[in-house]
Amino acid sequence: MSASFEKGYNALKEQVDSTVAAFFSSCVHCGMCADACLFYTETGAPERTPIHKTEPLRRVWKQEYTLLGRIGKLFGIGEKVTDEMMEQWETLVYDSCTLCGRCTMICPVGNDIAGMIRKTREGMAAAGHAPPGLIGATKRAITIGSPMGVKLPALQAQIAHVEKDSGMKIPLDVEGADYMLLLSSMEIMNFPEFIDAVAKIFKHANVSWTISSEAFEATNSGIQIGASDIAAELVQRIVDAAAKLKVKNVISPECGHAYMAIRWDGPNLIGKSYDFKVVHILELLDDLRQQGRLKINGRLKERLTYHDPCQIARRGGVIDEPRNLIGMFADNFVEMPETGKMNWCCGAGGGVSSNERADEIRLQVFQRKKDQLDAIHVDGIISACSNCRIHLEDGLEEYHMEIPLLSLTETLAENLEES
Amino acid sequence: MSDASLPQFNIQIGNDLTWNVQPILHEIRHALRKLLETGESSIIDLRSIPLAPGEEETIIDTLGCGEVHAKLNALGPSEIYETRFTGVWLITHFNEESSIIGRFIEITRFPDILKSQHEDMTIALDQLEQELEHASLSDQNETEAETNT
Amino acid sequence: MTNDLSRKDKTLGETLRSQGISRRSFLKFCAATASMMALPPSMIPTIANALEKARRPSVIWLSFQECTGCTESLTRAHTATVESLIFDSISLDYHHTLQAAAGHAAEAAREAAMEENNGKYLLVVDGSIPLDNPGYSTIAGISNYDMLMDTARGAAAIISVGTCAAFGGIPHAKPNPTGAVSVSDIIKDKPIINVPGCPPIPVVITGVLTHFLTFGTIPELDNLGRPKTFYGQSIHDRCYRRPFYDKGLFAETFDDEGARLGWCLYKLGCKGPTSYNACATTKWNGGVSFPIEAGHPCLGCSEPDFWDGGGFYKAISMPTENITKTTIYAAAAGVAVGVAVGATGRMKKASASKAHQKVTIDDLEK
Amino acid sequence: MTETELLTWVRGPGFQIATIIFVLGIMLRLFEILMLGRKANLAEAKGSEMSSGLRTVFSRTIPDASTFKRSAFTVTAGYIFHIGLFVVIFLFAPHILLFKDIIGFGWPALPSTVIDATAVITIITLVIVLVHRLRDPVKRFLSNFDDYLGWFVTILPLITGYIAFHRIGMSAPSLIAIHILSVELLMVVFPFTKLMHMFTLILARWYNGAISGYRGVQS
Repeated sequence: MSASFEKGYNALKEQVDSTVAAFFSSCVHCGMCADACLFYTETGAPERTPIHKTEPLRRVWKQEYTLLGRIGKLFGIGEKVTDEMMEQWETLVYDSCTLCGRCTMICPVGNDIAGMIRKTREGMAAAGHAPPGLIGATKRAITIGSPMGVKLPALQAQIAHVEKDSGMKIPLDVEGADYMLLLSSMEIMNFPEFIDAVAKIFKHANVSWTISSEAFEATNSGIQIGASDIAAELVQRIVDAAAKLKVKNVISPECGHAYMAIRWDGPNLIGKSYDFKVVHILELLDDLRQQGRLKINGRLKERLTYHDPCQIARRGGVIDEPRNLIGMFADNFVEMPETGKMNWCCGAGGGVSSNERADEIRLQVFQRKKDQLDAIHVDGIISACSNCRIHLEDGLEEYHMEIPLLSLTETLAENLEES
Repeated sequence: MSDASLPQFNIQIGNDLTWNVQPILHEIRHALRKLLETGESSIIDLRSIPLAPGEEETIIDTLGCGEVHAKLNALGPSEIYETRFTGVWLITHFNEESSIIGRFIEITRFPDILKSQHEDMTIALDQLEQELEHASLSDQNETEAETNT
Repeated sequence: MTNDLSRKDKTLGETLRSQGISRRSFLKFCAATASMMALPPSMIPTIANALEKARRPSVIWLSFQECTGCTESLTRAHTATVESLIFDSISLDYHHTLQAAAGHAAEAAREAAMEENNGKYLLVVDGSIPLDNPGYSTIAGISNYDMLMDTARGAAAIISVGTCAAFGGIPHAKPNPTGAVSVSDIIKDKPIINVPGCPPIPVVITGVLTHFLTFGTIPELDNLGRPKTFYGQSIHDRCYRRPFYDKGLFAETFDDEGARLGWCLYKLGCKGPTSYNACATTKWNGGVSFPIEAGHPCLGCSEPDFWDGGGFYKAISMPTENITKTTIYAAAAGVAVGVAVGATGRMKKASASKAHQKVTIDDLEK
Repeated sequence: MTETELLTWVRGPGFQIATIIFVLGIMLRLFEILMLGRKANLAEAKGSEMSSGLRTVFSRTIPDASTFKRSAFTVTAGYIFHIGLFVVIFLFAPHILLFKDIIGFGWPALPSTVIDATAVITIITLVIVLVHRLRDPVKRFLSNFDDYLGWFVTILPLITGYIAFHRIGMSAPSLIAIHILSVELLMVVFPFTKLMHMFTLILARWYNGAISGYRGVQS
């Protein structure tokens, strides 16, 4: 078996529903989504206008699901989707879109353009027009268990390291724990401090938790590439592990699309509601704050801002929680000019960071973030997504800016009262 | 049928509907200035302009009455008078049944129709001469008769 | 309307003078005539000059499928003095309602006038001509069609008086049982002046006659063959109630406050905006009033097929048929077709799901 | 065909045909969309779909400050011609009569001089909008036949209406007939072009609001 145009076309046919039909019927080509997309504003290339990226899906809708289009198709009239056309769209759909959803937020007729691009990727992936980088990551996620190739021994080594440094016990495969923590490969490989921070906070707040050795990976390449079958398999691993450990809650870590995958897409991918709850680490922390279970020791004087990861804030619904938490320890917090649900993407989400081909453009469009940061002059940027964090660091370096990047969870842990 | 049983209609007149009164008055003003400056006369046919009920009266009331008032009797009566604005004349022609057959505002030193007409004067002269001839003849006859007695 | 040859050779000026009419009276007559013909007062000297020299033309008046309303209108022309002068200055040689002669004598008069003035007489027609069956309307056993064709042949020009002669009028209204047509439908080789109206304003009829008499030419006509001097502007444009239209003040019924206050009658079906006639300025009954001034919407009687315009009391912007029903049925049909088409779309989607082959990591590349 | 016959035709059978295609087409398109349905969301909701959807239907009319700044022309011109169209179509006395005839009730009209001025502003704005569409790189790139057809059939009734109102060039019955005919063209084309956004944007905005609202974000 292999990818084929027919499979891709069929996938696009599957993706059309009443929302897609309503969206395409409503688009008046006003071009406002271009102004909301950093891939357009920073490059000025009209073909990067968000709605244009959905063209393969639009053509399928028009030719298969509208009376006029169907009649036209009978007579061979109308724009067809071809394999060549899909190939042409590959860089638009994958390299020039982070699925950040800012276009969705401003479209005057209310089109969920990001959602439509996500659906378009289903067809692209099935037709074999996904970027090689993403295909590789997806293969690793399935075969190895992590898109970055992190295996259990690597995690065990990091845990041992943390345990040795902090003297705390990291609970692995503890049955009946309240919370099961997921981690992103990046946290395991680049930011093991995160594990330390979580352990410290949970100890401080007396939270019963564990990590599963069978499903610790939170990221989901299937979501990014647009292969629901693969995404479902990755979600199922977590669902199975949660069932095995009989946990009540699963924690999505500081990663944007992981939250989207496990919290919002997961049940729909596996076609079944969960027996457990999914919370983002920030939601849980804010919950603990509300319960008075977090005691802060001292406050930070630095001028700090918060970068909203798109999938957590705009697409995920976690907007107030990080601000509540930052308010606990920061004296001098400033918002970026456009923030919360209107924040600008860092430029590397939605699989763009796994796609080496897009390295140049993701750094080019970072200009958008730079402009936002230039407007507020901060001493530190807090975020809650390790992918954002890595790319922000890359971008700052590229543009010769020196602003430290902080993880919200880690910063909070550092400022906890010693117990 | 008594008046009370009829629906009461209150057709609006006066300022609310005078969409042609002011323009006509201004037209008269311009015509009067032209008369003063170039000596050229103008005529406005009031019946060629759409007027609401009462508008014609408003115009006539505004113009008022001046010093000269003349009556003509030619194919029915005609009323010609100078308004209180010297040089602006109102000419109303009636037919023999006393209905108006034409109404004009003439801006002129003296309306043409009042002037004695050449053709009429020719006839008048003829007639006068004839009558005088006739009179002198009869005078002669009378004298002769007197002489004869 | 005597027909003595001695008068026929005189000019109008000579005729008037011989009747002892003064020059001043003549000037007054010319002023009234100019006003009647809706010509600017500056034209009075020209009219005087032309009328002075005008000779009496012979006029033949044919009445076909008509109600005599046009003749009634004409004989009630208010400017009695002027009319009598005009009629004194034409030679109405045939008009079966007005002439004293009847039967064979009348037809003989017509034939004599045609022969004597061949190529010069003026033909006036009121009423439409039935083409279905000539028997629908005949005069002295002659079908309207034959009489018209015969009389038109030697005419200098034809004046179609009334909407029936000009556009077919009420006999032409649906379903047009007699196959009625207008004069211009069957006569193509003569100048035709249409003077529509049901009836036309009397001074408009005399105005057109006077124009012909005065200038010996046909007045400037619009695309429907109507003299522009009288039919050049719509009732709406010259209506004294127009300011109410512009302000959006309308009578909604015939006895509401708006009707009492004399507001615009558009909503009551007034056809003023699409009707061209002189009613709003010339008015009727000696300039006393006209339908809108009397509180009734214009019917548009000077326009072709005004009977079939979808109802006298339906505003121009309203559809002529019941659209509510159409809308409901179309909506119901739309829902049905939409559901049907949507259902096939749904089936297509379901079969696409069925045809779905699971995408594994081996299926990401070709 | 005389001009009165033409006027009677466009007011009668012509309007019937146009109404049938217009209403049938709109219902067809709406149900064609709705029948496709969408899957129930199995994830645990964080907010209400309904209230967020309804709010977005209205709130999307007003852009946020930064979006307005970025797309100032599109938004401003869009506002002007949409409001202009609304005023001209729905607040002109003769038009209200048409609606009253169909739905049984009317509403107060604006003075025709106001309508006249609004029509002029709307026509000018639509012309500027077209020029902008032809010159702006994004709009020019995105635009297809549908966009230009939609523009054309929208401005046409405005122009013919303006000409009919002022009786320029032809007699009133012809001008009014042409105006009504141009509206009928608009009605016939409406359901099968972008113009459908007038109705589908309610669905689209609701879906948008619902998708976001379910996740606890007010879009």
